[in-house]
Amino acid sequence: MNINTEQFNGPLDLLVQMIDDDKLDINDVSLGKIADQFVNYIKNNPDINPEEVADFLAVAAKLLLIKSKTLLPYLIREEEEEEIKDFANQLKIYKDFLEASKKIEEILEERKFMYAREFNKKMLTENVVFYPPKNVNKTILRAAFKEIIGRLKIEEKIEENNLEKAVSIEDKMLKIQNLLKKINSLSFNSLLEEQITKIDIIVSFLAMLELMKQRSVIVEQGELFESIQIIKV
Amino acid sequence: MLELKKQIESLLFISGKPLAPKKIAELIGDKVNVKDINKAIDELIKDYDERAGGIKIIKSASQIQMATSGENTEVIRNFIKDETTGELTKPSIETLTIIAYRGPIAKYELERIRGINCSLILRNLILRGLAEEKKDNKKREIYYSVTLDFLKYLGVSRVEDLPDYDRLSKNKDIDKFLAGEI
Amino acid sequence: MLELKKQIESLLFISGKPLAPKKIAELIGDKVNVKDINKAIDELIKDYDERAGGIKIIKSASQIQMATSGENTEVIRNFIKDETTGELTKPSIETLTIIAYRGPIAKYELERIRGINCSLILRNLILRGLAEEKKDNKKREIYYSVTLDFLKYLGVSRVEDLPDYDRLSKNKDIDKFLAGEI
Repeated sequence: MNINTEQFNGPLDLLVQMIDDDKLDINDVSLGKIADQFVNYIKNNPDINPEEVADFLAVAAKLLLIKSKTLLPYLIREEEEEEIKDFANQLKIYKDFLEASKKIEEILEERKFMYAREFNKKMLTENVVFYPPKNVNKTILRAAFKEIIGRLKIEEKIEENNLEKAVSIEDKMLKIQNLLKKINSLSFNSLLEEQITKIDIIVSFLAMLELMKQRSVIVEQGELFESIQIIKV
Repeated sequence: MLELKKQIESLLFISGKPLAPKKIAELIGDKVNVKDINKAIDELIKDYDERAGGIKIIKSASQIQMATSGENTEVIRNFIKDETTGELTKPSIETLTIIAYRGPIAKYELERIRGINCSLILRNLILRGLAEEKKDNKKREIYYSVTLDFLKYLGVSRVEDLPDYDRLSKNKDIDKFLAGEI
Repeated sequence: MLELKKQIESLLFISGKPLAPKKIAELIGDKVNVKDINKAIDELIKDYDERAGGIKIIKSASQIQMATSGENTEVIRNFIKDETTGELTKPSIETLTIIAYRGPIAKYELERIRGINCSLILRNLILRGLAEEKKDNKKREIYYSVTLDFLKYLGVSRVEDLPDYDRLSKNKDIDKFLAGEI
């Protein structure tokens, strides 16, 4: 598998490429098959844009759900069945637009630009004109400028918050391993941050799966929907 | 030619800039209503398409403008010394494609199709004047459309002239999907 | 329509000012001669006369030009009046403010601060005589400043006399923002 981050654009694009490369159709079975490949890709590409990590993880979670359906069909509830159908559908629609965007790209490459006339003051007025607006004075200008500065500061804060939210699978794995140095087992819920987000749950889950695969931990769950215990090997 | 069409043609020529049908109605005055203006605009666009000359009238969701046809790009480029390459990144083209075929489209709908957060890219496209936003006060939602500048890059008078437009824009499966019914 | 006629039509529209047939021949290139150009021009003039629309092509002894037909002068007057008089919208005031406190400022800087394409606002501010553009040939960039007329109208003789000029114009947040650090 040889996909370069420059060559795709978001998780669905990556997924469509993987499906195309493996010459699969878009359906449950092929999506389940591709789940591991997709998760591996996220893990091995720490340079995925931090703002997009959440979207990649959401897709990974859906693929894992689909995979678990192919393995353990009786565990899948009706809503999840819907979610899977919805996702395959989304992917097909996305693919339609991806194909349309390739045609648009070709049209752009033909460079058949149209041009409007550039602004030409002389065409509209022959004389030198000055038409001051009644609703502007020094005080208003100062107030407007202050408002603009204030707005820039707010934007700065929002962008900082976005970055804070991005948590990586690697960090979560490390957190689990560190905790297990002190104790022999811990509950899955204790991994989650104070403010539980969907992304945090997905990342923690993927980190746990990865450690299972590396045989660093085993995982126990009494019954469906009961708390999951992570145990040091 | 009808008086109304003549007046619109004059305005488009002299202003050189995009004009909204409502603005045109105001400028013509005489109790003319926007519906008549829109009808006259559509006829004008048809006239220009049939003539297939060196000038076209292009139309976006909100405005119309007069521009040179896409066939004479080289001559005009030399004349105005334009060096635009019109190069856009893949994510920009993908986003603009969806907005062109499905506009006016809400951000959440766009994100449903692309499966990715689109705030940043939308901000960038608006900054570059390739997409525009319009607030729908009833639905309390912002809707995005492509601009005249993007159509000029494509050399297309309106989105309806894009390949496969009908199939992608009036698709019941996509409608249902975006409405969350699937 | 003949290729040559189309090209001439595009050029007349885009230039908006009179062009000599010889100049047109140069712009089109391709070994086209002035005689062919003149013939195509005559045909174009005939087409436009027959359409009797809102645009016509006028020919003087040495040059030709595209212009609005004489009947619509009132609509054109309304347009110019609408563009030049009346109050400024909030986006226009913001743009003018940034030019006043941060000028001379390049268009891309202005657009980054405002987060929106400013072409149309800028041309309106220039048309009203409130702002002016100056080309920096070294940087190949156009810079915008407020006009002396506008400063006088505000009651100051230079931008430095605007209220809080030092503190506001040298605001670090804006510098950081423009440097891409935010």
